[in-house]
Amino acid sequence: MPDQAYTPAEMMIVVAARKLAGVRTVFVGVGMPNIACNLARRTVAPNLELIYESGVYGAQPARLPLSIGDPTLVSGATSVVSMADLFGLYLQRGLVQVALLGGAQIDRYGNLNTTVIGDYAHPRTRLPGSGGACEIAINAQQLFMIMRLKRRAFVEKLDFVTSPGHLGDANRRAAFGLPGAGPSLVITDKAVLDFANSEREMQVAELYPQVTLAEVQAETGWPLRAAANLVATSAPTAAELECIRHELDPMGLYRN
Amino acid sequence: MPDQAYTPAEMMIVVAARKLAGVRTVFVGVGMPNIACNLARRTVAPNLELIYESGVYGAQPARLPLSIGDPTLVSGATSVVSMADLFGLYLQRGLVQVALLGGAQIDRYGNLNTTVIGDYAHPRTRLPGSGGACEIAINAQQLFMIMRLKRRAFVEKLDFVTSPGHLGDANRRAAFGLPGAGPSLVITDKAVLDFANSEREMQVAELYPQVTLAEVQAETGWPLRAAANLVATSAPTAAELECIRHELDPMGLYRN
Amino acid sequence: MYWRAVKGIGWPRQKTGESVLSMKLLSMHDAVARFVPDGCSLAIEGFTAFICFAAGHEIIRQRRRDLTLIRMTPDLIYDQMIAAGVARKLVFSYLGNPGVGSLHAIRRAVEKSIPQPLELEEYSHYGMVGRYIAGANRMPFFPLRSYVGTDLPDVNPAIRFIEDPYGTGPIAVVPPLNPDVAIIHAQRADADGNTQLWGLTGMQKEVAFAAGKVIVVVEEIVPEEVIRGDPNRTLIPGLIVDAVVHEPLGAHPSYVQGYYDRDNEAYLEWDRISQDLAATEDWLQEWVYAVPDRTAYIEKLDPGVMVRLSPGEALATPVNYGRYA
Amino acid sequence: MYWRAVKGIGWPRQKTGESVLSMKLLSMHDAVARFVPDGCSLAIEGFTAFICFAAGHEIIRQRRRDLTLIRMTPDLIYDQMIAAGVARKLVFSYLGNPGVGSLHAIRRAVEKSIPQPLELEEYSHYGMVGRYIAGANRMPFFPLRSYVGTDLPDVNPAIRFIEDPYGTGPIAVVPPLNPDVAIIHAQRADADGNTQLWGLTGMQKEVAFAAGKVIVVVEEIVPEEVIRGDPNRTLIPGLIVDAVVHEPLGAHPSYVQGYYDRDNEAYLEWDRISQDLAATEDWLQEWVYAVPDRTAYIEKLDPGVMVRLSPGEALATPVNYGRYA
Repeated sequence: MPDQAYTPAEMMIVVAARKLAGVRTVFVGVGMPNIACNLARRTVAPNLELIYESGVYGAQPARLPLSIGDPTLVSGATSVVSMADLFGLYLQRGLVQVALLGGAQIDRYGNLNTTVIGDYAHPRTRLPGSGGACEIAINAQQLFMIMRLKRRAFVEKLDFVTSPGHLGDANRRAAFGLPGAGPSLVITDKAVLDFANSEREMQVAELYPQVTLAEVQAETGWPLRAAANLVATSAPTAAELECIRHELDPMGLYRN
Repeated sequence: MPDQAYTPAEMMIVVAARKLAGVRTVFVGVGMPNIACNLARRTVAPNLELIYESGVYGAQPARLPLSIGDPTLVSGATSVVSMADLFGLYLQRGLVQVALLGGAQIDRYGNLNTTVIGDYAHPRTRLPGSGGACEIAINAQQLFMIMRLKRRAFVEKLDFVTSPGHLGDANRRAAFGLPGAGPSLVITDKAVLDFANSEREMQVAELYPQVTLAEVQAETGWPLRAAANLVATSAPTAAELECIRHELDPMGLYRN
Repeated sequence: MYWRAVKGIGWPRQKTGESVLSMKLLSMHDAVARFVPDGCSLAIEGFTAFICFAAGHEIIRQRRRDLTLIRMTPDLIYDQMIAAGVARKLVFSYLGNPGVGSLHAIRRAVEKSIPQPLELEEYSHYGMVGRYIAGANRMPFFPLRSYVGTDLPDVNPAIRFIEDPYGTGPIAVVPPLNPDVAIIHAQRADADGNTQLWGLTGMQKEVAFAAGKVIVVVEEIVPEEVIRGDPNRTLIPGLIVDAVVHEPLGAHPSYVQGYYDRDNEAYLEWDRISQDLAATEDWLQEWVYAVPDRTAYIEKLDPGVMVRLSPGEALATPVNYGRYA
Repeated sequence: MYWRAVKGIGWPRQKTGESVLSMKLLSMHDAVARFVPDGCSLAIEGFTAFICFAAGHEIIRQRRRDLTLIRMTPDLIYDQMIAAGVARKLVFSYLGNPGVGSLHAIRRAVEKSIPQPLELEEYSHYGMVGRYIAGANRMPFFPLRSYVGTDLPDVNPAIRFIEDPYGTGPIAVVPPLNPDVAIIHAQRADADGNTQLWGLTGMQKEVAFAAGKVIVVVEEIVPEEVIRGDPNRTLIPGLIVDAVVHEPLGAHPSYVQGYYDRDNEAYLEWDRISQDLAATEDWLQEWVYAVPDRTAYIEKLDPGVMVRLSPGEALATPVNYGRYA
């Protein structure tokens, strides 16, 4: 039996890793996405190549990187390139199959805000800004969003659109000529949401153990649909948790 | 006394080298320009950095290179870069002070043809084409042309304009927004020509020993002006010839 | 021959035979005094690594004012400089304490105009990279597949769209960026500034070629033959370098590939200190104003830190260039 | 560990432990048969060095037809291929036998339609580089300061001018170039095609990323750890590589940095032979059609040539990446 005493963060890591099954190239950030990708490489995606916006292709970090500039990402990597090449030859060229993104706010079409809360000129909270997110959202073949489900994050209307999701219309990405297919999954601490309907509007696709649809709706700022084939996500296996706790997160950063 | 038994090619090499006095960066080709630049570095321009379009900055060739792709240009160079960077970061960026060019045809404004003799679609002679010459002529701070004076080369009208000189008008380069100042010297086997007049039209600036203005005019396809301060070029010194013959051209490729 | 940082306390400066002959070899004090005037635009670059804190601290000490600070990831270095009041404007693409959280001093300036207002001009990462590329290559603009469907062009009029002349539709463009001054930290250079960098080369080459003046700060000054012994690694030629500063450990607390690791305690500590205005001032007083130079800063660090930050050895696989004489 | 070409007669193939496991490791015959169909557009690149004659000869042997040949400097390799009748079109920027003179077979095709007409599409060097850059980066076009005041745009409608949206006036642009197939010769790769190249890196990286299919041809197949031991030198990732061909001396008579020198006699000899149609046919018969593969070609060469072309040893200055575990 799997160890039931897993944390929401561990569940998010496990789910993200499983969704990378069979994927070859993933654009990684630090923190949870980094652990998820390394877990996937040890389980469901042995040929997964980790790509970091700092210029690293095929990283094999020997430890948990402190930032995307960590030298452990460089030592032993397949290739290290300039940022011009990373963003041009890899991302814009279309070689990134999946990119993992997060944000302070997301709307029902998967559009993201990482710029400001409040007015741009006089922000209540100044957020980090785009970083690479804007072009990642446009050029990666598909996007997985990883965000904790909170009402202040899953909002009816963004304060600022930093990175395009489905833009409020199933066909708008194509009409605007955006190369990537946009968001396909939102992996939260309560449920997995997808956009598998003709409007490309976020819907509940999977519920985690012991979570109800009402709990998910309670943390979402718009009336949330549920997929016709709503399924239950299985809890982390002992093997998955073992790998996270002993290999990938030995400091236990995601155990609380 | 200098050794009078020098060849026209040696004279051209010596004159080109002298004109590089004090220059820091030069865009070099193989053959005569290569020997001229290496002679300059050993005489009047000790800090001269040799730049090759193949991607080499600060070459110190240990032998006479066979082509601009010769590995002797790489071994011991200061920096070797992609052609994107050589043409972008060095040439277009404006870091090349002098470039040496040649061609099959040149007109009175220093425009060059290296593409075809005859009609483009049905050429009598298919020449090599631009190579880097077109952007070199546009972006280098100034150009030295190195060409033997022949009536079939110094023509009234080019069969094809491959690389812009002064374009037939003293102000046209500036009007067209060309960054470089264009041709400043034409170094031939009989005379040095320059463009130091308000029309930027080629004129005889220096006559080599034993050469008359009439001989120069005889090999030029338009009525040639002479500079008001026409001077006589001094013959190669013994030291210059010694350096060419023993160090730079030990095979004697330019002794006939 | 193999040059590398001497591991241990103090990271002593290497003897540099020819260095006394070079007019470019300057102390950090003199390099900043000569090339970083009040009001200039300045890029201290290196993407979350190779961050030249030594230069940033010297600029604070010399009390520069009204700078336009340019950097893709402002990181702690610009948070400290902005806390000290050197800047009037920030050009950037990501504001964060990498792997830790917010940059509190910059947020204080933006949200509350403390110590003074800070004008922002923001792009995405590829937009900033593209601006540096255009600046470095004297291109009039850089086209990139970004910004479509976002609010960024609304708040930054420099981001525009043009029609592809070959008929594929509109494409975003950004203008060239040519900082007055660039400061680049690297592993090694010769006395003329021919500079080699490995690991995350980021956009350092482009920034150097884009800038009006270039200061390179290196862990080691090496003989010219070392540079010529691997010309493919020379990213910045001395031709475009105005000053070479030999400042071992000059990027502490950030990383330098093969030389030292990030001092993560410093990143976590700044997160705590910078949330409090008085504590921030005290920190600047203790670690910047009261410290005359980088040598004194390093002597002030816990000696145990240096040992902890030393990486193991992993030499690059050799290659043969061949002699061809 | 240090891998390099074994010097001496025959340049024996290195034992490659993992190579049998890789589905990408192919003979030149099979790589050409599988990835270079009649009518495709093909770029065999490497600027006057790293020229993969082994691939060109195999394409002649397999009697490919109607190819669009793309190469900045067509060199002897395309002169031989065009003499053999494989091409209907040539995209280029400089036609020459480097350091020697004309390419007589190409001139014969252009001036006299022998053995058949050859369509030309020509650019300058930077125009070709820009086309590869745009193709590799999925940019809709590449802007460059060239072509103003020349006749080139008149004979090539793909060269256009657009207005800078920031007001500096018109600028030339060229469209992306995406060859169906690229063939790149390099020093070493692992069995998955992660490829390292040093010396004149030219435009090889851009061509590989721009192409639909990529064949890398290398002097040595090395274990993956060799590649990971110096990641800054990996220009082409296995991710975009479709076939890896182990073909020592595959670039003869051109150069491979650190492995062999140019065989200049071959360049001079071709200048003489190629001026005569019958002599050209005889040469192709003797050195291409009658030779089953590269191994046989090398065995046919004068053994003394190999010794003459070996460069001396000049190892790159070492660098430390650090272990960071």
